[in-house]
Amino acid sequence: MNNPYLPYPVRIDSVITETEDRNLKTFKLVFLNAEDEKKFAYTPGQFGILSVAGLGEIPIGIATSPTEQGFIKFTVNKVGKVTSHLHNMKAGEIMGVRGPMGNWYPWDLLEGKNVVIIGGGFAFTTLRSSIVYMIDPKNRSRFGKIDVVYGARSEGLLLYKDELAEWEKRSDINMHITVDSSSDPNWKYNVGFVPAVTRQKAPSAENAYAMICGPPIMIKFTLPVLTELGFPPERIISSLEMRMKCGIGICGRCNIGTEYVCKDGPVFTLEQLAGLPVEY
Amino acid sequence: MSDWEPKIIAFLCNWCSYGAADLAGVSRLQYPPNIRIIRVPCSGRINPKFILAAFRHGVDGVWVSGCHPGDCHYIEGNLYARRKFALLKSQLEYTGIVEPGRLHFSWISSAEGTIFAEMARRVVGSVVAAGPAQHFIKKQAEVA
Amino acid sequence: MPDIYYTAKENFAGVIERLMGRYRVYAPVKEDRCHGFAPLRSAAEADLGFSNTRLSPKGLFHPQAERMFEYSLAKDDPQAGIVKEAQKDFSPRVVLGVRPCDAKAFDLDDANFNTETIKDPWWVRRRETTTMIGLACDSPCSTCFCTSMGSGPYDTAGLDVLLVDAGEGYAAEVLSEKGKNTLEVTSGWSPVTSAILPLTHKKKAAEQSIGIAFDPAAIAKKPMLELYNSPTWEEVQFACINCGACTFVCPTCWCFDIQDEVCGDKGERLRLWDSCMFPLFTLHGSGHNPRSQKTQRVRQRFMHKLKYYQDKYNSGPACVGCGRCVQACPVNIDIRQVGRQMVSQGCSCPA
Amino acid sequence: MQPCSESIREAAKRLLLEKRVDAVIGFRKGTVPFMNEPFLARTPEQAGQLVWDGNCAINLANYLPKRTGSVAIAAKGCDSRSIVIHLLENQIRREQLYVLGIPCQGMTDKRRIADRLNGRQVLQAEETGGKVRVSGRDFEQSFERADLLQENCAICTHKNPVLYDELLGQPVEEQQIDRYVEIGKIESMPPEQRRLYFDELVQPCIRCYACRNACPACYCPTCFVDESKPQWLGKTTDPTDTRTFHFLRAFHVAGRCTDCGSCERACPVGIKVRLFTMKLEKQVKELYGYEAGVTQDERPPLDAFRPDDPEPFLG
Repeated sequence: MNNPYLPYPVRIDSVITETEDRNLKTFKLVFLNAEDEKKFAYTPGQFGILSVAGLGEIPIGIATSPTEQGFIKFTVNKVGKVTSHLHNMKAGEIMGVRGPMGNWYPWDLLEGKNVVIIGGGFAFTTLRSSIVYMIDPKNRSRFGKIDVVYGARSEGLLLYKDELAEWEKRSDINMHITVDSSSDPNWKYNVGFVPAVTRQKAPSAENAYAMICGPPIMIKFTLPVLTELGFPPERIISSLEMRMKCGIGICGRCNIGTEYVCKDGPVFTLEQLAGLPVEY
Repeated sequence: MSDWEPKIIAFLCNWCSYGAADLAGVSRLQYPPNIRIIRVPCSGRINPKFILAAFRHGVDGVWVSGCHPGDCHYIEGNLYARRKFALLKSQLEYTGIVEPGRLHFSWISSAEGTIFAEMARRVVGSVVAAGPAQHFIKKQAEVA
Repeated sequence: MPDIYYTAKENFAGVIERLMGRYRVYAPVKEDRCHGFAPLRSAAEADLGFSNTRLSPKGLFHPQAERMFEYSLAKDDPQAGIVKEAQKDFSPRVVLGVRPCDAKAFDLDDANFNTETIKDPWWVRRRETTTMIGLACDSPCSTCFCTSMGSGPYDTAGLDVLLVDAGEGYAAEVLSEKGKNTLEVTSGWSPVTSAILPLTHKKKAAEQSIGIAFDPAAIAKKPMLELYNSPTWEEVQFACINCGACTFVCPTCWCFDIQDEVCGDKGERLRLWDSCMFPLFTLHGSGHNPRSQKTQRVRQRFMHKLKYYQDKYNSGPACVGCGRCVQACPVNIDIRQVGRQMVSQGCSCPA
Repeated sequence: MQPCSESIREAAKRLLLEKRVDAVIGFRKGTVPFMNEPFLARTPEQAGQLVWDGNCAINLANYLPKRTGSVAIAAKGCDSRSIVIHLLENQIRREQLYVLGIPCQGMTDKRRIADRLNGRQVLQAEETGGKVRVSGRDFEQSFERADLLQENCAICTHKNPVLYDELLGQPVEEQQIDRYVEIGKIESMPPEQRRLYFDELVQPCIRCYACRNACPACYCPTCFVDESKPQWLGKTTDPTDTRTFHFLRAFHVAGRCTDCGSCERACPVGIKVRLFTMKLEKQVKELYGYEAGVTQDERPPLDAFRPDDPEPFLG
């Protein structure tokens, strides 16, 4: 019997420190057994459970896109026991990963639609996966206009800076990078909170879906902006976080009403959330 | 069993007993090498959890030493600690978690290198007499 | 072959012994003040004269602590850090003397552990390799309310065989192929050709001695958010001290935690019972806790059992009416009372 | 004891009507024999549900920490002592509180009754005078109330509240008694036997933390059990972990425990957890002459010292 709790062994291929506060690192993982990579076939929006023997497991969004082959990446914020240990691990060390877990962004519905991506802080990981997926030459024609509003407190806290710069240069994706404030006179992008920048850039709601991921306070103030812009609740998509253990809808802790965030989520539309208790 | 050497954790306060250990060292005083020192800011810093953690991890003895009452660097840290130690030792022995002879306390000032070495010998001797600890070591959990 | 067999009580020890020759046999054993399921070392240890066990038999399938995996952390071990399956004994076993309410709980828990897409390997293996021999209940406790929860003192759900105390002996109703095979290897049973009328009376008498607690179907009909936002939770939660007694004694509470433990250079991944009553259950790494308040946790427990489960699986509640939580709660929070409050909520008349 | 229910209801109604307090903490009638449910009456109507009898053992002071607003609380001797501890530890302010003191004759222990009945189910119980009458499907039996007391109640030396704004009922006579007979028995065992005794004592523990949570003195925002960096003990029912838990739980309430017995009463598997706390109580009394919660003028013993404190741990 296939054991859904058993992690696939992976080797840390590289570790990149993403932010100037050194609290976010991206781990590039390579499967020890090639067949495990096939079993780990995922879709942007899903998450994996990272396993560190001796410490425990943590659920983390998959930052890579399935269009990138040979490795998977996870960007991990240092908060607790497992993540603190993980931050001290080095390339070459062995750990584990389980998954892919949960549902994904509704790519079938997004086909032929404009996509507005709104992200804040370190919740940008599965959005990065989605952007890479959509702008892949094989996929780009399936989607309409792509707008990205991505903000962080400061320049140094933005994730994936090299890629952001590259996307800025492309014509098939509209980037709106913003920081809460900047003391850098050479800062060439936006300054201001994500909700304000969203309102200012006013991406059209016509034929569009919005995907929003970020700290609760950002989501709270951005949702009214999206409504103003004309996005109905069924076209606003968000991804939730929850404390998780099993990741497969068995251990019982991540429910919101009848729904398990790990299995029935983490991706929900605003319309779905409206029918559930506000307990997240 | 003949080559068994006891493992002993000593929690020494930074200002007195750690200084005494230092003095014993520079004075080339001899005492058995079974003691692993953990320096704490004050004997008042000792939490019962530390002592239980040491025994859970398999040490054979624990020794806590601080400044003489009245000489605490923080004025009264060891005076509070004193009450804690009195209850802790009796309770550990009452519940059978620690057998007599495994847990030791002392007050040693930084000038008392000789007393430190002497106490170290006494602690080691007493733990040797108690034998290897067996009952409160966290082993692989007994689970299904 | 008929479906009902009979053996005299004086032969029953022999039956157990023959079972023990083929299976690992678990049965209620008298502990200090109460009964608990334990592996039998001798037939005489089994004591079927119990009202119910203090802990439900769920631990036999979902142990309070279970070794899921093990691994080496030795520096020179090339396999270090690779998590591997732990060896377990899945040889066939019999659980003897399960009360019908507890047996039904396994059916309910299957909805969680054994689904189309995801199967919990340990739960499923144990369910497959275990024959459940139930014992009908003739003297229900004052806290029992199985009949309100779609079960009953003679319910056969989740069982392979149901034993009924027939005075001088036991009648055994065979309910599955597995049950049939198990009885066959024990011998000592003689087929009963006609229905035993007194047993039907006993069944009725047992059922009638249990009062109606509340109607879970009425809860199923109410909108989830109306129940969730009900002011009743404020009153229900006051007494709760947020211990895990109710959840740990409950046969249908399956929630678990996963923890790593290290001993020297060996480690293991364990899964252990957890409780939605504990604040830590939902605490995020960031410090945020979606159920930081006692009211939220108390509501979660009752809503999960009586509402969410019904909605999610389109079935009855995740409660079998064994009454253990009523007995174990230090502050007398009574699920029957809470159920009634949930039913009457929104209605102008007091329940 | 029946009249006391009346006097609590009356006092509660009055306090709520006068808006002297926002709510009253007491008990309401339980759904099963020998159990009452702690209850918060917010309106004079709800105050009508309040009861007082021999099943009000759970320490209500447990519901005080972090409370806002003003509240009246029914308090027996032990509850009132725990309130004193809360006041000393700034868990609640005196001006928030209105204490309805209740002289207490001890609470009944449902386990002791069960022991006497050999598994027969009590469906109804009634207390009259010094007797408890129980009845089930096919039996009726009467017991002396004094024989059914919780163990902590049987050796209680503070039956009367030490602090109150209003005393409901007449003070009862306090007993002069050696509280530590059972502890003495354990102390006299050889160390090895003592270890085995405690191993066996906590063996049935299921780590539900009912003992901790029923305790008014246990209110740490993060319990040592839940600490993860470092993690002090494992979470299984492994014997070493279980013993660590019970040891540290008891130690955390050293000098603050009023022996209200809530921990032992709450334990769903019947562990006599008071055997841990009682020893500490005995030590505190012997070494520092302190009894928890009896006076507001003295800090709890581990938050105080004297220059000449004894040092029995040396040597």
